[in-house]
Amino acid sequence: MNTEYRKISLDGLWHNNPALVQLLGLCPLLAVTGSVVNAIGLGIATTVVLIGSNLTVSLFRRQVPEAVRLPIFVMIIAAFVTAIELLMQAYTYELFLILGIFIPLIVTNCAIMGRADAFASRNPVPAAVLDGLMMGIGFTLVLIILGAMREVLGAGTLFSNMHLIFGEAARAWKITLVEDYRGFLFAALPPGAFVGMGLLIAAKNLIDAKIKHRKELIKDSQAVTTASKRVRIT
Amino acid sequence: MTRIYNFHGGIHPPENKRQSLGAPIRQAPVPARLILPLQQHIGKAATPLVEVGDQVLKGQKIAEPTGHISAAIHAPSSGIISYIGLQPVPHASGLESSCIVIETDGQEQWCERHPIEDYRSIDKKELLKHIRDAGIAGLGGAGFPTDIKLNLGKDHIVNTLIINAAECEPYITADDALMRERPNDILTGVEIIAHLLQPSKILIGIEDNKPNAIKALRDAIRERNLPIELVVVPTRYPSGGEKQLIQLLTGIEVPSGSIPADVGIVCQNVGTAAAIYRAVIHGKPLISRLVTLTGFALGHRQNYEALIGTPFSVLLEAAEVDRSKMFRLVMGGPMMGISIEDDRIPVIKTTNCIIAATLEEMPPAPPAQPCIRCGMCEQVCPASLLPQQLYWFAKGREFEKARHHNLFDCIECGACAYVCPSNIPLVQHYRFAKSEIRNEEAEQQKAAQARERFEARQARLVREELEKEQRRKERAEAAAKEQARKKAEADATPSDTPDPEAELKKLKSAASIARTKLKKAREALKNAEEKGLDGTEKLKETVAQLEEKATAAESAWQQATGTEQSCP
Amino acid sequence: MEGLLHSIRKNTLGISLFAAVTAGLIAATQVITADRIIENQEAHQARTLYQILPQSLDANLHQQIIMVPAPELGYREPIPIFQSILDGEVQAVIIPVTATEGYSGDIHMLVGIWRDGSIAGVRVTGHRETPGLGDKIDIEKSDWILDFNGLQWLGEADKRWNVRKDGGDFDQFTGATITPRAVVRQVAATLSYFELRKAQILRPVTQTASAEQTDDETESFQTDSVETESPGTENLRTENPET
Amino acid sequence: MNEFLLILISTVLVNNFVLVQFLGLCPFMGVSNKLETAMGMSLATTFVLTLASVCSYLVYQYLLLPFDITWLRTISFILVIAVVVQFTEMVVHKTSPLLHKLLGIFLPLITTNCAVLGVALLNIQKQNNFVESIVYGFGAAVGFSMALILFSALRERIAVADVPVTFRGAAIGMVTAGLMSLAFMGFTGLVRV
Amino acid sequence: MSLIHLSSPHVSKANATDRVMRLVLIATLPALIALTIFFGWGSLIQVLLACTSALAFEAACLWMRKRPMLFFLRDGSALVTAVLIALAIPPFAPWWVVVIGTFTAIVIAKHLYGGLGNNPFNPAMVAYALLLISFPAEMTQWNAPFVLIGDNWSVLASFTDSLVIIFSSINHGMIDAYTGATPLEVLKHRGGMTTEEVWRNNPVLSQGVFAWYGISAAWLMGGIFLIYRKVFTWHAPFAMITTLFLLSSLFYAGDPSNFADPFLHIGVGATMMCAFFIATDPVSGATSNKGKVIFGIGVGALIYIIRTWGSYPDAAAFAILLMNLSAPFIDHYTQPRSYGHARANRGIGGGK
Amino acid sequence: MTIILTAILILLSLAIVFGVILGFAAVRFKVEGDPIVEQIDGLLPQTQCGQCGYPGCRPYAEAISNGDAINKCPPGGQSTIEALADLLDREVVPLDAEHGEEKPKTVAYIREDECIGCTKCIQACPVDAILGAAKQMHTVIVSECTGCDLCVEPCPVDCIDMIPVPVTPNNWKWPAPVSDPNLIWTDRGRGHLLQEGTE
Ligand SMILES: Cc1cc2nc3c(=O)[nH]c(=O)nc-3n(C[C@H](O)[C@H](O)[C@H](O)COP(=O)(O)O)c2cc1C
Ligand SMILES: Cc1cc2nc3c(=O)[nH]c(=O)nc-3n(C[C@H](O)[C@H](O)[C@H](O)COP(=O)(O)O)c2cc1C
Ligand SMILES: Cc1cc2nc3c(=O)[nH]c(=O)nc-3n(C[C@H](O)[C@H](O)[C@H](O)COP(=O)(O)O)c2cc1C
Ligand SMILES: Cc1cc2nc3c(=O)[nH]c(=O)nc-3n(C[C@H](O)[C@H](O)[C@H](O)CO)c2cc1C
Ligand code: SF4
Ligand code: SF4
Ligand code: SF4
Ligand code: SF4
Ligand code: FES
Repeated sequence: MNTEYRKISLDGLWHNNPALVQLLGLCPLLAVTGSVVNAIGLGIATTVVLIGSNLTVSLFRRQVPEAVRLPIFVMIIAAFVTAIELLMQAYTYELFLILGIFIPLIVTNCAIMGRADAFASRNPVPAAVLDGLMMGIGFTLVLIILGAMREVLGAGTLFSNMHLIFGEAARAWKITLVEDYRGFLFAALPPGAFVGMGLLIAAKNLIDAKIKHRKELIKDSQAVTTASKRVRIT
Repeated sequence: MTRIYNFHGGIHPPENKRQSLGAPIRQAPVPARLILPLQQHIGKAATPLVEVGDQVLKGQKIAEPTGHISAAIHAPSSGIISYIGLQPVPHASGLESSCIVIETDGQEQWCERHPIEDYRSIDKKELLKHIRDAGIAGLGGAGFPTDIKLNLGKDHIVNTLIINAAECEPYITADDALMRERPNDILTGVEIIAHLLQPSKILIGIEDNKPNAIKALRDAIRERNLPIELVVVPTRYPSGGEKQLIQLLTGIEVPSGSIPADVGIVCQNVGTAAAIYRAVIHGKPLISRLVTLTGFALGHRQNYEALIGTPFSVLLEAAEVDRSKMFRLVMGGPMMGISIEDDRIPVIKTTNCIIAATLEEMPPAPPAQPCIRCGMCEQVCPASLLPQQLYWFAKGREFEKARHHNLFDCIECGACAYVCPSNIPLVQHYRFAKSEIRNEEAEQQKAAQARERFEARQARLVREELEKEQRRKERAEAAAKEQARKKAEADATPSDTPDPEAELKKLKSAASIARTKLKKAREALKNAEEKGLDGTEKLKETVAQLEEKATAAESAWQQATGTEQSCP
Repeated sequence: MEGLLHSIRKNTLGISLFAAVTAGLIAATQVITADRIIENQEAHQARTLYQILPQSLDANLHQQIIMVPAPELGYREPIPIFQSILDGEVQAVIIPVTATEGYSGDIHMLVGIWRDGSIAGVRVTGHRETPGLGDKIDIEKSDWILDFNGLQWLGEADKRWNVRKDGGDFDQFTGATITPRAVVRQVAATLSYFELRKAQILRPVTQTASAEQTDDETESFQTDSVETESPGTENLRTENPET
Repeated sequence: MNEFLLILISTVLVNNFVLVQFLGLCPFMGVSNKLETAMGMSLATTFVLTLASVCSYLVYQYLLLPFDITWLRTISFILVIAVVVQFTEMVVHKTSPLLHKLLGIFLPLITTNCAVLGVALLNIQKQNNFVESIVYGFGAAVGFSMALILFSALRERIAVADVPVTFRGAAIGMVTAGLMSLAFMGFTGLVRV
Repeated sequence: MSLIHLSSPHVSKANATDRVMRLVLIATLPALIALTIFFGWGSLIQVLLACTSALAFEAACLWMRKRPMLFFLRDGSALVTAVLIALAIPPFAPWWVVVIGTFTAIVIAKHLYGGLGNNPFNPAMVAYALLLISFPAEMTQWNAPFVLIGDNWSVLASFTDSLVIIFSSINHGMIDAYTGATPLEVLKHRGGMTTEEVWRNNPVLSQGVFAWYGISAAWLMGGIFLIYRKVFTWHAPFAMITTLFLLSSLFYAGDPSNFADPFLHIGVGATMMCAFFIATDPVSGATSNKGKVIFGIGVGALIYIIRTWGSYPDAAAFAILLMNLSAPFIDHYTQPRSYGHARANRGIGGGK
Repeated sequence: MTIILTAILILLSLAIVFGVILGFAAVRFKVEGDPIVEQIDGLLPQTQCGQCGYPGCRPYAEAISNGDAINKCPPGGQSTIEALADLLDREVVPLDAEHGEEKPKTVAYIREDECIGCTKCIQACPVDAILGAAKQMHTVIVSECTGCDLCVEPCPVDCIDMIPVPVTPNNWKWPAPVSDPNLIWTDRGRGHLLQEGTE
């Protein structure tokens, strides 16, 4: 049981990361990662919706008739999204304006649909909720990293405008890395979002390859010992 | 004068022909051993008619065609069959293949020949059979059995006969020499072919770099006043390719996947024509051919008339090879020939040239650079393909796409690889892709076949199961009836015949119980032996007993089931 | 037929159950948040206005709108002008205008003018100028726009209202003259328009509401003119080309 | 007419849905490995996008606006889209195996495609009228299709290129999309807004 | 005895990719000379800088990808890319512009795709476009040709001063005095004047345009040399120039006061360079001859459209990139008719 | 409160309409059969060896269409995996070593003098590639044998060998010109040549 949860967590965070591996939820991922604050805002919203929809779908997974499965899932998700949208309008209005159309679009954020259909509709509630949480965190982390990359390169700052989420006190969190930075605009523009994401995926591939390589080294050393054993027997 | 058309692409590699044209055709020595591969032609390998130890005469048929597309093989000289089996053959793979080896006796004793003095007077079928019996396969390239090309049947109407005298590949001069020295052989051969095919037009296509051959042929045609047109085409490789020559001379393109005969054209090499002449008029089967020996590692570069089956080494010696200088040995031309690793391999019907090249002459290609898609290959491709795309797909194993780009229309002429500035071995990529595709197709066919057989078997098993069930039911019914009857009888005379079905089951379970027991005991024994425990003796005894029991039970059961168990 | 009815019943029941629940959920959230949202919206729309004229001056600025015809600025329809009113007298106005000669499109601006005709402040609310080049007119990117503060227009002869390159007082940006030129010219034009229509513009909205702003005009204002778009309030939202 | 042309140019080139507005990226990355499937997807998307524009416009104008419940727009749009898509899929599957082979497997995928809901929402945001909505939806779909088809042809070529191992697959796909997006920046300003 | 086993053909024409690249480099010389004559030493310095950094990046990539370094460095493709970038950017752009440019071209546009021959986009143009959107200020500062800046030209004409301008970041403003709009920009933002008035009043056009014509002529010379040496065929350049000429003639004939005349379109800006050196890049272009014609037409049309209605006065880079990304698709529909086929294979094949 | 009710009612009515439509469609447009299984089955080598863990290729094909991994068929090897990935638009993965590894093609060969004619191999062979009757010598029809080696184990006297299919000039394949990332000789022959040539 424990290992299963571990696996779900690792899957969400790394092995089956919705953004890096499944390539889902790309639109908001690329569109709103101009800065860290946008990334965090959208990440949180997405995670909340993921957890909520996974929970609901998992709860009712046996009651849903097959022909209307998709519409019902979509409705559940849309309900959560609209609720979040309204709450954001009420409490973080500026952020809502920046994220704009991508808040309602969380509904079609493929990651959420995908998880609801592929995981929550086949698994019990605790697993589904954990899956939602972990997928959400995995997604949010990628958002934040990409947002940080683009903010640093594009504007030379980090954590600017954090007050949009965390209140006025957070205004001071802004770090200006380079004074008088001219701005590498490529990073801030759409092409930069794509290329940055490409680099992130490549980085993950690289790390995976390194891990695999190390594992194989270990395996190889073991294999050598067994082989030598065999030699001694014959 | 016939108009000369054009074909796309083509190249002008250095010709290197002059070297081998200095001297007239020379007779090659008769070697001590003649090696005759059973497959020297396209189609099925021939079937041997002789056995080891047999004495054969020159010209004697020693292997006959297998099936329709195949060609006979004759002993090129008299001697004794010393071996039938695998020998190195001229093939791109460098693999060995079945051959007949003749130990020659130097007698050159001919078998009985059947010349046809007046071929016009005999039946065409007869004439064709004669040609088939002479084992003639195309001498110009692929070695396609000639009689099939000449026997087109009703569905093909031939209006043009093209004699391929282009000899476009560098170095090769075998056809050139033949035309200079024996133009009349060729023309008679052409007449025979024309008699068989009845074309409305006969064209000889020859490149303009062979002035002497052109003159010799032209004179001979004029002398004999034949309705043959000699068309001189510009020198450009590969104008001698069948499809290219047809396009040059007639402007017609042979549709992809069809043969020239489908558009009313038959194309034969001049050498083939001469071979037909000899077979028909002199009754000599195809046992020798002209081979150009050239390359700077040779002392004498000239054309030899060599017996089929002569090992290359014999010819090379005759041409005074300097082996220390010889770097590459090529059979065929420099553009399409195959390289030979082992000089013991023999001359076959399609061996038109042997190049013993030095390192300077044919240096190794520099390492390949990446394709820059410069398009030079495309400009020279005679088939109007996109070689760079084909290469790209072949390299990436995108065979379906390669196919869509007409990979199979590539004639492997090598023009693209010749011009490629990045020195990419393009043709090898295409050959690889082609053989992969063919292999895949074969495998798919095999898979389909296997599926069919598997499904048939499944169906059969189901059917058998049903039948068995049916039979059992019948038997049970019969037994029930029997029982009823017996019961009725038993009322009169009580008896205790056991129920056969139940008996069978019992036996079966007894057998299997015995088997399991035996297995367990064996395991225990093994275990005990391994660990060196006490009491192995006793265990062994038990096992022996059990073994007996098991076999008894097994055989009892086998007997009982008996008939049903036997094979399907 | 039986199966069909069953299927319809089952599916309809399922989907409508969920529809009811989800609709309820959303509606409840909506009811709870509605007031706050409206508040936020209003505050946001007024924010740029109050950057130019502080809220302390007149907290109702964003609601006091007077419609004034502006053919001088190229508009066929009257444009809305915000008035800051103190003691029944208009102290300052904010005029939304659009500069059409930008490098890659229209530049929407708010021009705040004191009663005496000097500039209270200028803000760009929407533009598509090249990031890194022309976008320095945006307060977020550079303080250049503050150069206008306090300046006055002294009539056609006033040469200061030009970029340096054209002999004026305003800096052009390195490599981009067209954008600042467009902004400067439009602000100047707005000032001249203000001088021309001072009387109309400075009449407090409460008095004029019945007099000038007929219902007809509001209607026609809503159906946008085709030639030049009226700078409606929706333009106040910054269209930041980067997001 | 001119104005529709402008909408088309704007949605197809200048504000290309995928490359500039970031909508519909998942199918853009996911279904672009083969040109053939990309074409199927394009057809299906064009159909659904146009239809979704129409349906959502109707729902919005005749249901949500009159009852003043515009905040239900997300859920009602997505519901309409999901149902339309699923219904189309079922009908096509049954009636035209050929068409289903062409579009079938893509139709369900489209529900979870930002472009569809995006087009519905943007139509409202832009206050497009009925015809404009259709043109806008169609233009968006054409823009999507164009990007997808060109991209998949490119990817087919890249698939056999000697790409470093770490970049094979999605990573180089993203970089390529980035360079495509860079190229599309050339259209900036073509339609002045 | 053992002889080597090889597949045919056994001979090949002695020509190499490095030779092709060398020819292209030689063909850029006239343009380099013309640029130096009209605009000062800047271009030469940029070329040297670009070549050095391109070779360094190429070597680094090869090292990381564990490829033989000398072998690939020798092929000269990095130099071609570098020279083209250097000649496309403003002659006095700061040094880091060209370094970032070569990095983009060599690392991102070329080696991420597998190096020479594998890149779908033209590396030089990727670099140019990226620089243009990232550093519009630096990338739009073309100094005016000498004819226009009179006395000041002694500063730009001095080699050391040129070095200072390029390598010191501080006195970047210094060059402001010498910059001026290019003819295409002048015509585009003419502020209500008709084309004719601009021609008369703006010195960039009335006097300076000959500098640009001269440079175009130099590119044309190089291009003709390459066609003569059979480095590429006439299809793409011809199609591109013809399309641009026809389109601009059409609009100019319709409304001469609002549209630039056709000779200006082909005579200034990057048209000639684009036609002969960029649109002909074999790697990123279309494959067949027909494809190349379509490619050229596309580039020409896009250049005209973007120049006339878009935001970028010189559109060559974007037009090329846009056609680059269409090239594989074009290839699908322009396969030549092969021998023995009634029709050419069109459209998507394979996969079926 | 009314607004909540309106919302619920509106959405409910929409939902009912849609529910009816979909419920109707679910029955009216029901489709049976799954052509994808046929396609998958067509790609599998039909060796019927069961190494994939399913009793034959078709069951495995069905399993794949239900989401099972595509890398479980050793006889098909990498090329089959690629073809399946292509068909199903999945990612190419290496062969699952758990199910065996790709081996060169083999055929069964029965050492006829040792064969006791027990017919066990006949029962085991999924494609009926073995000829023979009870108590008689058995032979393999080479052209039909798929090389699945299912007949090897049942043989009580171990007289069946799996021998590699011999390479002859007729079934020989041109090798791919190799391109070693370090060496640039893209043609194996040429590389070989240069090494020797320089000696
Ligand atoms: C009736 C007829 C059938 C033929 N069938 C074949 C055939 O099946 N395969 C083949 O390679 N050549 C066949 N050919 C011969 C070809 O057309 C061609 O002449 C031969 O392959 C040699 O061509 P090459 O040396 O240019 O390769 C046939 C010719 C005729 C007249
Ligand atoms: C590229 C290429 C070049 C060829 N060159 C010649 C040639 O020069 N002379 C020739 O007789 N056959 C040449 N052939 C073979 C011909 O295509 C064809 O097979 C032959 O003429 C058929 O005649 P045959 O059956 O009598 O051999 C060439 C084939 C190819 C593919
Ligand atoms: C890609 C690009 C973007 C540009 N963006 C702007 C801009 O946003 N604002 C602007 O005024 N000029 C812009 N320009 C125009 C040039 O910088 C132009 O040379 C300059 O504005 C006028 O030249 P001047 O400063 O020498 O008068 C742009 C030019 C290019 C090539
Ligand atoms: C005729 C010709 C034109 C070329 N044009 C370019 C070019 O525009 N940009 C470039 O980066 N490389 C160019 N190259 C060089 C080479 O193709 C380029 O480095 C590859 O695109 C890198 O893979 C050219 C090469 C040739 C032969
Ligand atoms: S000639 Fe060589 S380098 Fe040029 S396109 Fe053809 S294969 Fe590529
Ligand atoms: S080998 Fe094939 S592709 Fe190359 S030129 Fe000859 S026919 Fe064309
Ligand atoms: S492993 Fe492959 S060949 Fe064997 S049964 Fe399974 S699918 Fe068929
Ligand atoms: S003979 Fe043996 S190896 Fe061949 S198919 Fe039959 S069972 Fe398989
Ligand atoms: S998130 Fe937009 S399509 Fe997937």
